[in-house]
Amino acid sequence: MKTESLWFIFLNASLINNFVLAYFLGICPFLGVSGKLSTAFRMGMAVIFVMLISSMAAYGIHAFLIWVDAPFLQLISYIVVIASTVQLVEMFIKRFSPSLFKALGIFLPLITTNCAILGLALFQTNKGYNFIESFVFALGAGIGFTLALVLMAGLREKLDFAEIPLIAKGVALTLLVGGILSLTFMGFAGLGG
Amino acid sequence: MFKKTLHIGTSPHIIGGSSTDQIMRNVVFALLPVAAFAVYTFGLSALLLLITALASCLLTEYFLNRWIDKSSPLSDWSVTITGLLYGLTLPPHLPLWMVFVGGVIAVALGKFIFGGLGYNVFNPALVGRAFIQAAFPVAITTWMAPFLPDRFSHIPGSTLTLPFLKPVYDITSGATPLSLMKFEHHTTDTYNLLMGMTSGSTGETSALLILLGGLYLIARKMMNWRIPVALLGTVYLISTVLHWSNPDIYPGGLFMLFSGGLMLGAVFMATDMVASPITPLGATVYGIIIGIMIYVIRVWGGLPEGVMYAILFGNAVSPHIDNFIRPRVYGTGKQWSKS
Amino acid sequence: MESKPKGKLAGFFHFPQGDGLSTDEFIKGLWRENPVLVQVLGMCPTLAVTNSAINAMAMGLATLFVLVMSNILVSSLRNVIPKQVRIATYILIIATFVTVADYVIQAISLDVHKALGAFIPLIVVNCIILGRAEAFASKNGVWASFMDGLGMGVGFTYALLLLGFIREILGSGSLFGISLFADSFQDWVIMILPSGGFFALAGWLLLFNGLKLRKKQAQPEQTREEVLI
Amino acid sequence: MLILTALGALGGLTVVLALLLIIANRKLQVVEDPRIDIVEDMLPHANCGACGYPGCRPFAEALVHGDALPGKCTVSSDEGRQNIASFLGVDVGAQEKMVARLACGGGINVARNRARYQGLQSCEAASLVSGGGKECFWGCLGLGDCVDACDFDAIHLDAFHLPRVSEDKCTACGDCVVACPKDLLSLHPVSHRLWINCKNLEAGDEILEECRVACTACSRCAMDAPDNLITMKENLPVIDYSRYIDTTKPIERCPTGAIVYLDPKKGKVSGPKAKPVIRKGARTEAPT
Amino acid sequence: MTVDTIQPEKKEVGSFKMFQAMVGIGIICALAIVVTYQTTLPVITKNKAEALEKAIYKVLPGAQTRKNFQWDGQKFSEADPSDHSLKDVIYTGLDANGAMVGIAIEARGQGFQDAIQVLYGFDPEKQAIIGFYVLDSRETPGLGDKIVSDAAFQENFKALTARLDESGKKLEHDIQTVKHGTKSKPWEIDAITGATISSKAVGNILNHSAQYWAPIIKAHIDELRTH
Amino acid sequence: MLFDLLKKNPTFRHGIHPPQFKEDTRDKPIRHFPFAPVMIIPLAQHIGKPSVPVVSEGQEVTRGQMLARADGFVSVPMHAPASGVIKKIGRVPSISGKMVPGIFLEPFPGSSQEVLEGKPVKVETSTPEEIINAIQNAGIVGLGGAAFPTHVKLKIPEGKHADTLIINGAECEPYLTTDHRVMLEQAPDIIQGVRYLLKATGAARAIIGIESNKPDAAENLRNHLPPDLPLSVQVVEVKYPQGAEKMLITAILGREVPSGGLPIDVHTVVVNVATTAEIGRLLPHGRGIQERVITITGPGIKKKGNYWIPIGTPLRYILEQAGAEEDIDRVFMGGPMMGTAVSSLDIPITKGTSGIVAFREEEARKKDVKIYPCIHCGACVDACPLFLNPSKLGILAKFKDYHTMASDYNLMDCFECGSCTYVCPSHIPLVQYFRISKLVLRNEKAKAPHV
Ligand SMILES: Cc1cc2nc3c(=O)[nH]c(=O)nc-3n(C[C@H](O)[C@H](O)[C@H](O)COP(=O)(O)O)c2cc1C
Ligand SMILES: Cc1cc2nc3c(=O)[nH]c(=O)nc-3n(C[C@H](O)[C@H](O)[C@H](O)COP(=O)(O)O)c2cc1C
Ligand SMILES: Cc1cc2nc3c(=O)[nH]c(=O)nc-3n(C[C@H](O)[C@H](O)[C@H](O)COP(=O)(O)O)c2cc1C
Ligand SMILES: Cc1cc2nc3c(=O)[nH]c(=O)nc-3n(C[C@H](O)[C@H](O)[C@H](O)CO)c2cc1C
Ligand code: SF4
Ligand code: SF4
Ligand code: SF4
Ligand code: SF4
Ligand code: FES
Repeated sequence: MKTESLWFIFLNASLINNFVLAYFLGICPFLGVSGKLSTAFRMGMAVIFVMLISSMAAYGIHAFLIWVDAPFLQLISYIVVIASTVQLVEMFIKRFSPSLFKALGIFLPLITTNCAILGLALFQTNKGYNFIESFVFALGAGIGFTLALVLMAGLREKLDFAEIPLIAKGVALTLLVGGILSLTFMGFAGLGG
Repeated sequence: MFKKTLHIGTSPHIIGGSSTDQIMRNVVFALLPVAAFAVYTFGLSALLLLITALASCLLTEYFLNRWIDKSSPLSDWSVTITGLLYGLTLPPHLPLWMVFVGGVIAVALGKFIFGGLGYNVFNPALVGRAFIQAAFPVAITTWMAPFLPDRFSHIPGSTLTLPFLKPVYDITSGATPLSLMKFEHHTTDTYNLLMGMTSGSTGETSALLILLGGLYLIARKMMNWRIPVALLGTVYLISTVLHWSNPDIYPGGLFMLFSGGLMLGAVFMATDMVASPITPLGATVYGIIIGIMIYVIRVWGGLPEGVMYAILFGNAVSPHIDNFIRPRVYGTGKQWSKS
Repeated sequence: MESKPKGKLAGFFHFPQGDGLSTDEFIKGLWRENPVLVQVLGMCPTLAVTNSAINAMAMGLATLFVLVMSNILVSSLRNVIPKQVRIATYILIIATFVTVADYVIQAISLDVHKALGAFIPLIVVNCIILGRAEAFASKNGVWASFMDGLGMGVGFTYALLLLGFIREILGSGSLFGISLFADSFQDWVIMILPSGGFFALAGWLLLFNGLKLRKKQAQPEQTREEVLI
Repeated sequence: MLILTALGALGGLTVVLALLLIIANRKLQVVEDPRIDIVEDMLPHANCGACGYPGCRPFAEALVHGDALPGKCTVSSDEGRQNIASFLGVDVGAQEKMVARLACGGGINVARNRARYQGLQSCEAASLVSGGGKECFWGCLGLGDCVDACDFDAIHLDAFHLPRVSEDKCTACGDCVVACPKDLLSLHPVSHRLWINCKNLEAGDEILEECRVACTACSRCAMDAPDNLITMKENLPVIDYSRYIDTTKPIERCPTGAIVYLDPKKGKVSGPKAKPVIRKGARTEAPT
Repeated sequence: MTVDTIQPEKKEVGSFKMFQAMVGIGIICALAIVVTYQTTLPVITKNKAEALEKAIYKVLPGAQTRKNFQWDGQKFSEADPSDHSLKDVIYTGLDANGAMVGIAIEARGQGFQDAIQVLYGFDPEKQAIIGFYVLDSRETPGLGDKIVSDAAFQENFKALTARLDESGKKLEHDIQTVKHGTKSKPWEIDAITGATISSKAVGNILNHSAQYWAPIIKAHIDELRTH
Repeated sequence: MLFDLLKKNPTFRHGIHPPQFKEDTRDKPIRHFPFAPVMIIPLAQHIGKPSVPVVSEGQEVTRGQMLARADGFVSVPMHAPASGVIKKIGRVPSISGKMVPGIFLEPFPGSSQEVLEGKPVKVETSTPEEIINAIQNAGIVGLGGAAFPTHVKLKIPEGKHADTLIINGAECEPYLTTDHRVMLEQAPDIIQGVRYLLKATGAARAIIGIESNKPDAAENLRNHLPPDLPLSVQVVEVKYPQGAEKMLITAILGREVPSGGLPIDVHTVVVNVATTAEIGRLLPHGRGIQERVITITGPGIKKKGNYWIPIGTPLRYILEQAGAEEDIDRVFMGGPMMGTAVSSLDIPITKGTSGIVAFREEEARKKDVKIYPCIHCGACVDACPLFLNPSKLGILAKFKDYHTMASDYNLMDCFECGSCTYVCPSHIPLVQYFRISKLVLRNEKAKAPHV
């Protein structure tokens, strides 16, 4: 009995239940890498990429674990496989695009161990998505993540040139903007339902 | 023989145009008829609500700015607009304590935190309303019927609810044209919409007066006409085309234009220049984006009305619009690339 | 250089005495380097599960457990693990303890487990834990790492509780599930919504910022009398 | 059984991944001198550019590559420089402490304004509008661009709208030197205590109308200075700091106090012949 | 520290050592997990079963025991009640005498905010829904989450008609949600004011699920009884 | 619609419409001005290298005699504005607020003040090089305000060519009527000047651009147009800054001068009418420039009008003669949009001074206006004739992000016309920000060790 169309899975992951603004996944990069638009965008792309990879990896492992009947290894295998895959990607980037590596700084290792990535793997398993659905889910989540990050970056770049009161400078301001963005995304509720 | 020490300053030594406080004052003037009609439609509760909304915004602005030693914080009139518009977007018999809370949030969170006038990235009035809508979703989606006979003699019980308590409703509630449309597939007559004979937020009921206010401001060059035109045009166009393709599902263009907060939002709130793009083309694109969002939320989304969310979303993308849509600078571009 | 790098020479079970080193490791997590309020790390669970005090508490304790255990294990194995596979092995260790915590919580109360949703497994990727393993435990002795983990964990837990308190009190009118007000209390639904999480945390940060600013203003920097030239 | 499955599964996974990582490690590793990070950590992270490099990291790179000496970083403490030097096994590159000094004594108590400037309150802006309105074209405008430029809180405007540099706090980063549109600030070793407190290139007593502490180019300081320490150039005395002698002789006969002795305790000391410096009817409000 | 002590790291760490460390730690971890799993498994299974049973008994008033049946597309077969990984499972509730009270069915669908997961009791005799329980929802507290607690809303599911038409392939009347206070037919659900959307979602979920299961159950009712 | 557009005089996009205030002086014929007791002659009245004195203190000079020679190509000589004696060579006050090298000249009272004549240069017989040399020797610089040595502009660089010469008679600045009067009274000189300029540049045609608020000037010039000269008059829309060369070229020819480029990049040379008239008047006699037409106006002046004023006349003397009110509070050299406020009345007028405007305190049109933060109203964007984004530039400047201003927002293209500041409802001193920003960047570039 199928209730969720692919289109809906996509909308849900990207807008209605945006990973960052509704599920609170990947807040650290959301706060950390959203200062500059260009970095945010590249980070977003990296996240989409990693999400797709880990979604597929997680799908495979899940099948494997079902096969060997060891569901209790789910978490540890997900994280290990995802982490190593991403570490490979990281080494790759470091080798072939030092500038990208520099821009993302300490956050590349953090993508490895980012809530959004693992959360994606766990959610898709919980929701029992098949391969295609998982793929669409990962794509939606990644795009939603990028959207949140990029919107935030635009606003923060604008706020770099604002007379922010001393008390609100820093993370507090970013959180407040995040809160308002999250309020804004509530408008998408029920879409496609 | 020349007595005075000269004053020196930088050119230009003459200035023209209107000043910021003048513009803001005129927006207040344009809003007054809308507010007056709201009081006429909903009676005492609307009056109390507008007063509370204004008071909360003005007081917050005053004290916060005093606190960080900014001088004469109210003299630019901008917060008066915020207060009025914020009040006009609320349902008429919302408990006054909620109104007050939202007003404080609007100014403190929507404006002050960003550095005050000119620096806010979201529309403060809408930040306040979005907060209230998320905090007290039931109260803010309960509507009151217009033109109740005892509206000038009786203050609804819910209006005077004590702080932190749930409102108790003692008067006829009414459904808004949009929720009638969404949940009952019943469209309201355009004439009634135009003249404000429907229930809804305090200030959204008379599309006509709002339009007149907007025309006044546009005539005085105090408002960017492109935003409302693009926004209303987009909504009208999409809804007309879709209505034509399937009238059973999709409401008609005029109904869409004149129902809900669209008019107030398009004319007075999307046009808040502080949080919208600055270039002419950017403003048009911004209007179109908001228009599309409004349509999507209204017709395909879960909520009956999406103007507020659409404008906030527009605010969030406007830095990007400004980034990407820039006029071609004189003497640049392909034909002038220096060889 | 005069001062020895801290902990470098501390032996495996060398308990430094008298210099207050380990108390300092503990204290710093509470305030000076509080993972949530100062370093702003591990935000996902912080914001996601704090819509009630009990969830905040459970999450805090689970994290505390994982943090302490992984710190201990990482620091004991720090000389065995080559640099290249550092991260991978740390994650293995952390994931193990998280799985353990996950099953233990399930065994204790399904309701709490349900409320915390996916966030128990997500402790694995809580930036704080890997961060401490990498930044502290991999360079310090077991005792110091234990204290560090404990301090950070307690700091994390009480920060979560701070958030849980206001979000639950305002958002549901209760604390630890116990109703605080009369029935007619109007809940501030926003506080249990995602945006409320952002606002609540921002609120605390603003408060602490304000306090810091005030402190600064109250006692201006004491310098030698300025020689003006 | 369960244990075997678990060991098999996880063991297998780790084996595969370990192999992958090892291969990747071989193929993809990027070598960067780790000392750069360490040295960067030892620097003050002020990114002020006093060292002549665009920021602390490039300076750290230069240090590690031996292109620079730690002493170039004037912001760091002595100990900090020493640490870096011993870490890298190089000389500190001894450098005497420098401070920024202001060559103008014309506060609003002694110097006149010819016009009142209105507009952006910055020296740079004012200097573009007919020089800023100060009667003396060389004088300090007192709007504090240098104060804003100093990241170390070392400059403050005094009651007469003249910047004062705190010898303790100044790190000789040179930001204020760049910021001043009138080029009134320059960096000098702290040990130099004789100081020409004026940049007015005009000569003669008329200029006292503009500013009571201006240098009238009377040349007395040059005559009194031992060993030709001071020479007159373009109506201003010039002290030869390359063979500096610590003496207060030259300030004794200065009629205006344009040459001063910088006493570590008392600050600027002018000679006994210098007239009292409060001009009648001096304005004390801001020179807008 | 001098120049010599810190040098760019060479690849002198043996690959074998890396290998050893990783696999070794992997094995330790696997052991730790297995031990925990085995110790906690009984308790967890018991907890889960209890929770499920509680829900089943709630939607099937009068039921005392239950049986699990798996639908493989052709027929029902009884399934192991402790196995939670199976799909397309429904539960029959039996009273003290072993007679079937009704069938509990899980269903899910999109609500206002996120998917809503419900369990409802279906009485094949009366061809009606006789109980309703929300297993999981993320609806807005205070609004949408009234579908869990609102007494008047629960009242809808005491006897909500889900009768098949003559063909036996689909419901005679779709289950429908109507605006609060306008319920007039037995197959209508009276919505909650202020949460019309969530209420409609519940109606949709039930309708969808009943449309699917009711014909199957009708055709295979014997398989469910005989076991 | 389209018809309307076609009918309108050509112009450029954006720009502003400040009030004109030209009524007071536009009908006042140009009159001569007495010599001041002391003339102050800065050696750098032009853009480029200051000239080098060739006279000594105490020397007697004749009117029109060269006082200082040009120092290189981008420089012009200085001529004596009056017969008299050199009092001193030293530092003189200047409009920039600096003391600059200059000459004090004391005119002989009661001298006949005959002007020294030099070697005449005939259009017909001279080569372009000779004309360009003659223009340099005459000390002519742009009288439109920029004071850029005209001969440099006329020397077409290798590989470029000019097809059109535009004579700038737009005079878009409020208050000023100098060029207006010159066009009314000196048409023959202008025509003569055009002949020289056409020859010097090799351009095929010349067009005089005049704003439509000076119909009499256009009429007068049309009447004087000789049949043999490819010269025409083009009336353009009244709009500020129509007189800026880029805007005038766009209005008349529809060409856009490339960013960072010069008019010659679109085969055009622009010269001001007064400059043209001066060339036409001086060259046939081989004279040097010693006086220029200046509008003296503003609410603080009693005897408003247009005057021939000897270069070097101190401002104080001019104001006294023109009957300025005693309590004047602001004095500008140039018009109110682009002109410079002077801090001292002891500075002299120079070749670049086109007008003197004086205000009393109560009439100042920009008193202590309250500055608000930018409200993104877009008025400045709609005003900027170069399609820049002054709002963003202003915000960046406020936060001192000069590099972004230049790299992303074309700061260096801004020609400081002030349109943005004029319309800004928040009264943000945008142009002032831009001037500082440009200065800082230029200084930085100058100081940068390489590139
Ligand atoms: C913050 C917020 C949360 C909401 N949550 C729900 C919800 O969970 N379920 C729901 O049905 N409607 C929800 N709504 C939608 C409105 O309450 C909607 O107007 C209502 O469902 C319409 O029902 P009515 O016609 O009975 O008023 C929410 C609205 C807001 C603003
Ligand atoms: C450094 C410099 C070099 C210039 N070189 C030339 C040139 O080679 N040819 C030319 O026609 N104009 C030249 N100009 C003059 C400009 O085109 C322009 O006339 C002058 O800057 C005044 O501009 P404005 O009249 O728009 O204020 C130069 C200007 C400057 C500042
Ligand atoms: C904003 C602006 C306005 C100008 N307005 C005039 C003007 O009204 N009349 C004029 O002759 N030159 C004006 N100029 C100067 C011209 O751009 C150009 O420099 C001049 O016409 C060249 O002639 P000249 O070198 O002979 O002065 C203006 C320049 C700028 C930047
Ligand atoms: C045309 C126009 C529309 C405005 N709309 C709003 C509005 O929707 N909400 C608001 O808070 N302020 C509005 N303002 C006022 C002002 O711009 C606002 O307070 C600023 O956002 C505060 O920085 C408006 C002003 C103008 C001129
Ligand atoms: S800015 Fe000037 S005063 Fe401040 S530290 Fe640098 S050199 Fe010293
Ligand atoms: S020293 Fe220079 S920068 Fe400092 S206040 Fe004086 S003029 Fe301004
Ligand atoms: S001053 Fe510069 S930015 Fe402003 S309108 Fe003129 S050209 Fe544009
Ligand atoms: S005109 Fe002034 S207020 Fe308006 S956008 Fe431009 S700078 Fe901002
Ligand atoms: S806790 Fe850091 S990304 Fe989620």
